[in-house]
Amino acid sequence: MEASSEQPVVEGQPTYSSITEKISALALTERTPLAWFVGFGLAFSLLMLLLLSIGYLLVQGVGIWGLNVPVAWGFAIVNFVWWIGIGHAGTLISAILLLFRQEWRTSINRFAEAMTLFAVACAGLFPLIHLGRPGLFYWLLPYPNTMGLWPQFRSPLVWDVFAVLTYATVSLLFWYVGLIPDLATLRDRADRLWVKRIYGFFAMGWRNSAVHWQRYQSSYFLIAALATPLVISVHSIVGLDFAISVLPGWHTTISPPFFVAGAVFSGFAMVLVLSIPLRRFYDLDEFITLRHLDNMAKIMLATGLMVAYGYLMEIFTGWYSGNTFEQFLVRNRFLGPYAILYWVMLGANVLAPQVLWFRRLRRNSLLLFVVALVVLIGMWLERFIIVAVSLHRDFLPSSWGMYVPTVWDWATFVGTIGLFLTLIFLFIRFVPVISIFEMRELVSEKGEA
Amino acid sequence: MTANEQRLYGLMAEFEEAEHLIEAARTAHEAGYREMDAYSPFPVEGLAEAVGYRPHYRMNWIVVAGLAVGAAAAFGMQYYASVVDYPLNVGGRPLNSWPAFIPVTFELAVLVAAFAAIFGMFALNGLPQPYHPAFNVEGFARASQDRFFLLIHADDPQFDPADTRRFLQELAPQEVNEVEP
Amino acid sequence: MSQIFHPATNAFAKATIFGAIFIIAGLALVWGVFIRSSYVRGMEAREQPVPFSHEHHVSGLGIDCRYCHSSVETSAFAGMPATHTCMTCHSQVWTEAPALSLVRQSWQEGTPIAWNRVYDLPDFVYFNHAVHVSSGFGCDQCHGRVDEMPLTAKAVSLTMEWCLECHRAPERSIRPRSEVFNLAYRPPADQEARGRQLLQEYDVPVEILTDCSLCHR
Amino acid sequence: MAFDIDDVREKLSEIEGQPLWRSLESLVETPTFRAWVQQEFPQGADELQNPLTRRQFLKLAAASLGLAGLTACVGQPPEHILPRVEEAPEEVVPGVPLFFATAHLLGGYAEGLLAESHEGRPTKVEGNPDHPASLGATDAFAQASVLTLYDPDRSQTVTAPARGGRPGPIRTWNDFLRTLEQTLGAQRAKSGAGLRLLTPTVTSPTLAAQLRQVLEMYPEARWHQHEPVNWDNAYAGARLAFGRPVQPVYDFSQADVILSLDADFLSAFPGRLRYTRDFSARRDPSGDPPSMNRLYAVSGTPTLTTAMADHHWPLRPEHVGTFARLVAQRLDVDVPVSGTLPGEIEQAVGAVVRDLQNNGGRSLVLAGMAQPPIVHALAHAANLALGSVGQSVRFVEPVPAGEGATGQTASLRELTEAMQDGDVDVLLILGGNPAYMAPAGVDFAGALADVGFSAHLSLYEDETSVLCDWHLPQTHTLESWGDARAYNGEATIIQPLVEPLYAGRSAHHLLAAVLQSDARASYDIVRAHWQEQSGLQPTQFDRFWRHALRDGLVPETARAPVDVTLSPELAFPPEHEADDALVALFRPDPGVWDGRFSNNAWLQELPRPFTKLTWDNAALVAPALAEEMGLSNGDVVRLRLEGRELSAPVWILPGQADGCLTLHLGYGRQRSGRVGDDVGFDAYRLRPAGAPWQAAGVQVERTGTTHPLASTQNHFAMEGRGLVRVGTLSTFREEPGFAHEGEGDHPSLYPEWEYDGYAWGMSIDLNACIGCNACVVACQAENNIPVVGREGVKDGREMHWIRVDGYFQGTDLDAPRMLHQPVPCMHCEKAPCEPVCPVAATTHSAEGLNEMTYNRCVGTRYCSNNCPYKVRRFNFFDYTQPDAPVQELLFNPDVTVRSRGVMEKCTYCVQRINAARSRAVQEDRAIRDGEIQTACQQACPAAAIVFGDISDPETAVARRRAQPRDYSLLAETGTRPRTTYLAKLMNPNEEIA
Repeated sequence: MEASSEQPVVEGQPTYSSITEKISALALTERTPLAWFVGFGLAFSLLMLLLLSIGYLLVQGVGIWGLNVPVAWGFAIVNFVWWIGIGHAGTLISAILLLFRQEWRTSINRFAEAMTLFAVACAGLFPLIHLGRPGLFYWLLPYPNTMGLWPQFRSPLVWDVFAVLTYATVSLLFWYVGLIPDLATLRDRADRLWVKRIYGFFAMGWRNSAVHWQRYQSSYFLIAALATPLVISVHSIVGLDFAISVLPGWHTTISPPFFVAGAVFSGFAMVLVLSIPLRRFYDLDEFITLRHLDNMAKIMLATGLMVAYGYLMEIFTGWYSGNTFEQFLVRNRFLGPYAILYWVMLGANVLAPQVLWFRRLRRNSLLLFVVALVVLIGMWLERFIIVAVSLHRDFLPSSWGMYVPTVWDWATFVGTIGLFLTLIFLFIRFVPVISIFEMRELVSEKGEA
Repeated sequence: MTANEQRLYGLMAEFEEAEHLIEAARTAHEAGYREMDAYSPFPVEGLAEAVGYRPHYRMNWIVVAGLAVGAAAAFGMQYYASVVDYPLNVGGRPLNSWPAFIPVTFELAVLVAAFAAIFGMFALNGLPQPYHPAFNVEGFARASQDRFFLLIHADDPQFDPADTRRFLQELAPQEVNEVEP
Repeated sequence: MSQIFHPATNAFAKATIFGAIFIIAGLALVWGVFIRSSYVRGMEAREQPVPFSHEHHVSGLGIDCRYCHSSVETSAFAGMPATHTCMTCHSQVWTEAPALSLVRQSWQEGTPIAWNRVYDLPDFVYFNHAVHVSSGFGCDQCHGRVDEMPLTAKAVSLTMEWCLECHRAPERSIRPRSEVFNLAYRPPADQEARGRQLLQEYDVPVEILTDCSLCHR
Repeated sequence: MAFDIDDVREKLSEIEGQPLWRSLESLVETPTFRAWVQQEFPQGADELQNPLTRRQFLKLAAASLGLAGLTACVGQPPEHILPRVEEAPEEVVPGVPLFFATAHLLGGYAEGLLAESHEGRPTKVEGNPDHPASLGATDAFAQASVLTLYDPDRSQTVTAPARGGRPGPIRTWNDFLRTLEQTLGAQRAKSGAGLRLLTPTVTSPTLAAQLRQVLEMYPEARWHQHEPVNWDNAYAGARLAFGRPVQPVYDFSQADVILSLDADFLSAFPGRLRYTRDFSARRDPSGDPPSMNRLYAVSGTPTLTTAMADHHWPLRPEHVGTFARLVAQRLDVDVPVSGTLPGEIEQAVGAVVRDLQNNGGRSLVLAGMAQPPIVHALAHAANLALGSVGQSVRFVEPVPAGEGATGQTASLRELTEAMQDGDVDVLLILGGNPAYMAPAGVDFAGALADVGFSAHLSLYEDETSVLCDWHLPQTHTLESWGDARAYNGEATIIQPLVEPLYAGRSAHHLLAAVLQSDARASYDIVRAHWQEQSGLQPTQFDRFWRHALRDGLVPETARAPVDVTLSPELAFPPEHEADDALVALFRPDPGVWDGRFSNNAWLQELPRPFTKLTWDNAALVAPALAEEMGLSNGDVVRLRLEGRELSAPVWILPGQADGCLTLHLGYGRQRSGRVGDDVGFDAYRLRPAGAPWQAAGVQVERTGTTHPLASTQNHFAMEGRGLVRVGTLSTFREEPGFAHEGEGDHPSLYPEWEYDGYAWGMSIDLNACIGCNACVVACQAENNIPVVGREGVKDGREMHWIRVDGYFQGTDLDAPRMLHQPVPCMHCEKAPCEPVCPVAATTHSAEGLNEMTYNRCVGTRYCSNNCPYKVRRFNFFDYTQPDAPVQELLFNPDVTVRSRGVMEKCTYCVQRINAARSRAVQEDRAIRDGEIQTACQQACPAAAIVFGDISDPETAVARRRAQPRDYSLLAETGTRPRTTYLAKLMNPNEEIA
């Protein structure tokens, strides 16, 4: 820790105005960089692909995917778990690190939270469209209806609905509250009246009153305190989706914590994948410093080790249980038809992060970027193995089958990446990507120091 | 004269440094001014106290209440649905499978509490308030950027346009402005 | 710096944000009432090709339900009278009545009369008249006072909610078998107690009455 | 059904020379028909008027609503009620089905049925408990017959293909009858010298009588019979042994030791249902002391019979002969033996014979249709030697009528030659499809060109029809009157349940026309025949007739046994040298038989025993051959035999005799219909007339191409999991509870749920089940289960609610033990599927049913994932949308037709439970044991499935579950299944290692 502590979280000699200047310029600038249009265009076309595949899905039915019996859950659920996992880094960074007073969170929490929101949006899409009768999704919500029926509250899927909705809402509120003072800044800096009006509308008439700051901070801390257990709970519940079942490979008590670790792991990977290009293109190196990358790398390393431990325990318990089905499952993962995926996953999630032991490598942003990408792929594979590979060979050999994704499976998955990036690009363009007022705070503290 | 007083909301002094503002606020408070407000581009330690704000724990209680209400409502709903309204034998599980009801209970508790925290804050701060006399002051825009302001309300018992202006001038601000209502 | 919002916006903004909850609740309430309304549930009288009046035939002429709905005691389907049944009388009376021309036509040409369905359950709901009749549940409990209807109308909403009212507490609505076809039956003061007796007597399998597979298969 | 189909037919007969219409859609032009459709199914009607647009619209609507999330708010379209005009017959109560005794025919033999009719439309058939060939059971073919009835591809009008090889223009019956009259006029002059009639096997007394009359009227005329799956060899064998073509009738209740010489008596013999029932009954060890029959089987290819055998030796055909000779020889039959068998089998023969002798008359030797006459003769001789004749087997005069019946291949060849020589002026083909089914040597199709006037009466306008001058639509057995004999000769009157849907008429009608008799209605003809037979006064006969119809049996029609003695000139020729040439075995397909069912989607999608193949036939090869040639499943090979060629995908089948290659008949059809066309390969093209069953010298070579085969099961090993539990009779005697070895008890953390009242449960006896698939189709017919097509099966989306799992067991890849396990929903008391459903669409009833509520299901599919038995089925697409509205008539009105995106599964036939309950409530009584039969139970010929109330120890099912062999599948998962199994027992001969 002290190794990095002499490393500043802000570089150079910025002043209140210079910071304000620089960050708000990204949103208020008149000239949108061409690169932005290119990136946005790409992302948007993928988004169109998503809409196309969803349209076709609604006309034809989930049969257009590679699903079958025994493998009745495929890409949809894999992607859901993957996205929701990614959606964990943001709130974790802002909430937990806030409570632990980790000042280095300041320059990354804003877009980490945004990233969370968008990932959760992508995730939330899948449980909806994977239904056989998507039009009836609202039957999962408790409301007085003419059928006199209720959701079945023992089902983890109902827990999911509440967990994901709560998580999405709280994250949004948290993000928004954090934004208010900066929106005020933009309101005050904008030249054109209608721009002022728009930011002003969302700023809710914030006027930086000392008393307001007081209450603002206590409320912000309280939400952080609420969000922290919430983050843990959400992916624990997603883990329970599987742990609750009787299926070998799903029915493991380790699932919830294991899923949380995996979530943070992939979440930080995604933050890195986004922040490294961001600081490069908008040269924000002075705010997002090597120290940030270094710390995030450390967290990845730590969570990566937890995930590795999870794999180890699955294998151990599989063997130790003495249960034929469990033992077969382990064998099938290593040697079955999908073995190659399992090996690749081990390489990506267990081996790749090991390079992060070395300080020099942790500070090589290009290498970090690559490792993060590899981890993202690895975590996706992990979810595929948990969902599909466990299903395809369970209790009765007579019903064993295979799962082969169709073009529509892929289109939908890639499409959500499009949705995600589209939102990210819009965010970068119109909202301060770094919390300006918190940076000012840092500067003032620095001044005192 | 009186007319003049009427159309005044208060006087606002502008400072460059947070420390300067704090001590200005303190002196004003010692000078007996009560109806004051200070503005800074970021939360400044001790500023609120300086203008005479006594911190209390109302926010916390609001949130605790939120938690309680959310949890009670959630568990109540689940119990009613699965035990009272339409008891169904689901996989031979007991009607009141309370362990299975915990996740939803927790989530709803957090949800309600979070809403309480935010709307509580808004309520106490009297937000949203898109229009505020302070915005009439030229240069107040910098309150959200790099400048610090001290406002003394016209309705402060001790307020007098001339004296108060003089008083503020003595605090050596960048400048002092009249705030129209 | 100049104001960008009019002072009035303050009040408006507060109202919308803190009033939102009441607005939402209100809308939900309205919707709840609306979908249960007789308008949505189609409870107004349906036009029929032949303006058949239960009021006239039942209270006027005192014809028993079973005369026309002959399989109500033996089958899931209560049975609709064949044109032949109409003609048993109407070959003698009202032989020229223009209102009955369709009946006569049907009789001559052998083409059925296409009545408009008034009680239309979804295809995934299986209702059995015979069981309800032999367990002591009266016609009017679902069909209302047909004997007072010039044109037949749906008397109840037929929502699942409504079905469950009886299926959850049959003792509140069961009646002696002898009273099943008495449309004017009034439950006794001690209905609850009497009802429990009858449930015993007709050994109605109370525990299965809220099983899904009882009506959905 | 109160609609006048005659008007429709009239309308049709007016349309002259209009381009051919194949489906009902084109009929909409006739207003009468539209009117009728309107009445019968209003939805169907507008469907009919613009089929495409409407479907498209619905889908798009569904999609947009799906987007809007409003699907539940859409009301239903307004409906009409159409009461009858005339008063209904008193037995007709709307909403209450009626049952009529009738019969289903296969190979001419009758299988007694009770056909269920809902407001006049037949929806389902059950076995007739009083019928000797059924005893209440049915087979897959009979169950699927209702689907054929409503097949929109059935020919719907008279056409005149004029040998064009293409469907012909529309004509009317009157056109045809007029032309027939003229042509026959010429024949009468030359006393019918040029007149030939060709029928499939005929057991119908009435039809036989009519044919005899025709032959009297035209002395020179000839009547030929042909079916590709015939018993020529058996009759020849009987001639050899006894000097006359008698026919064996077996009684397995009297057989303790059975030797099957490639005799698949459980699935290929006439009377197979009865044989199965008796055979399985003798395998029930619950007696004291436990006893069972013992079955030895030798065969070239696995059959349901070999799978039940306690000792099964896969043998090449000539080795089967040698085996038979060795057995006969040891039974002092004078027969030369030169061949030798593989060592251990040769030794076994001694033990087998001793076992047979020890049981004397209670033993039985039988030979299959594919075995040469000699083997049949040897079997007869052996039975005589054992004294089982008169006990476990008796002989009767051939049940089929006409001398052509006993030599069908010859009969067809004779006819074909006559046709080629131009001796045939008039050829009337009454059913069958000879142009397609004729063996390769016999060019019947070609010869049709040399016939002056040819007409073909058949259900479909098929390969034969289009080569004739006239095609005449035939009535389905559920559409017309008739009669037929069972395997033992007992006659059944066939009653129609519905007016002919199309312009179909019966063979009786056609022959009446030939005879120029005035009685043209099948009813009059059949009734007249039996009146004459009975020799009763009209008044007495009425009673006789009513009873015959009610019971589905005509009294005193069973064939009397005849005494048989070995004919003096019986001398067995020496064996000819066995070479190791590759042998092609031709067998009827377990699904489509000889091809007559190839347009029946239920049977096409029926997983074949052992291979679980659907929608295809394959060349079945032994693992050894596959290894040698480096073949794997789906590799296409080119087969050469006697200069003819055929490409076929292979399937590797353990238990197949090395050097044998099994080809199933009935595929590769060109004019079958939209279901059966171009499915599989046509084995007839390779089938030699000389050796129709087993032809040596077939060459196999790889083509390098592959043809993906759709199998419902991809893994046939149990992976050491105790799924099917097997023991031997001796271990069972010593340790009855063997099935529970190593099974801990599985306590539940949850409090027990109280079940007062009925507690429904099922028991499946693995010792009885022969894996015949009858239950699968019965379930499909009862529960409106859709088919998903070949692609669907390939994707693993088949919808069968009950499936028959097949496992191979044992170390010997070439002769493994083959096990069947029917798997319906287990209705677990601690059902894993229920707690995971977010909308309570699957729940438990107070009587312990695991209910599936389709209309509540949103389709998360979590339940299926969490089902250890994987018995849940999901509607991935809109499978239930019928191709043609007529198919809607088939739906069982008591079962919801499932929509897209919902889960479904076995319900224990809850509609039957509810029906029984409402009967009980109306009659103020409790539901009786056995009153509720599930569809699978009712169809099962082996009585392997029993259903009932397990809370009452007196019920059949409770007594079964009390047996020590009773075990739960995957008990370790703690699901507490309501469906349990009785462990399988083998009864091996200790003498044989």
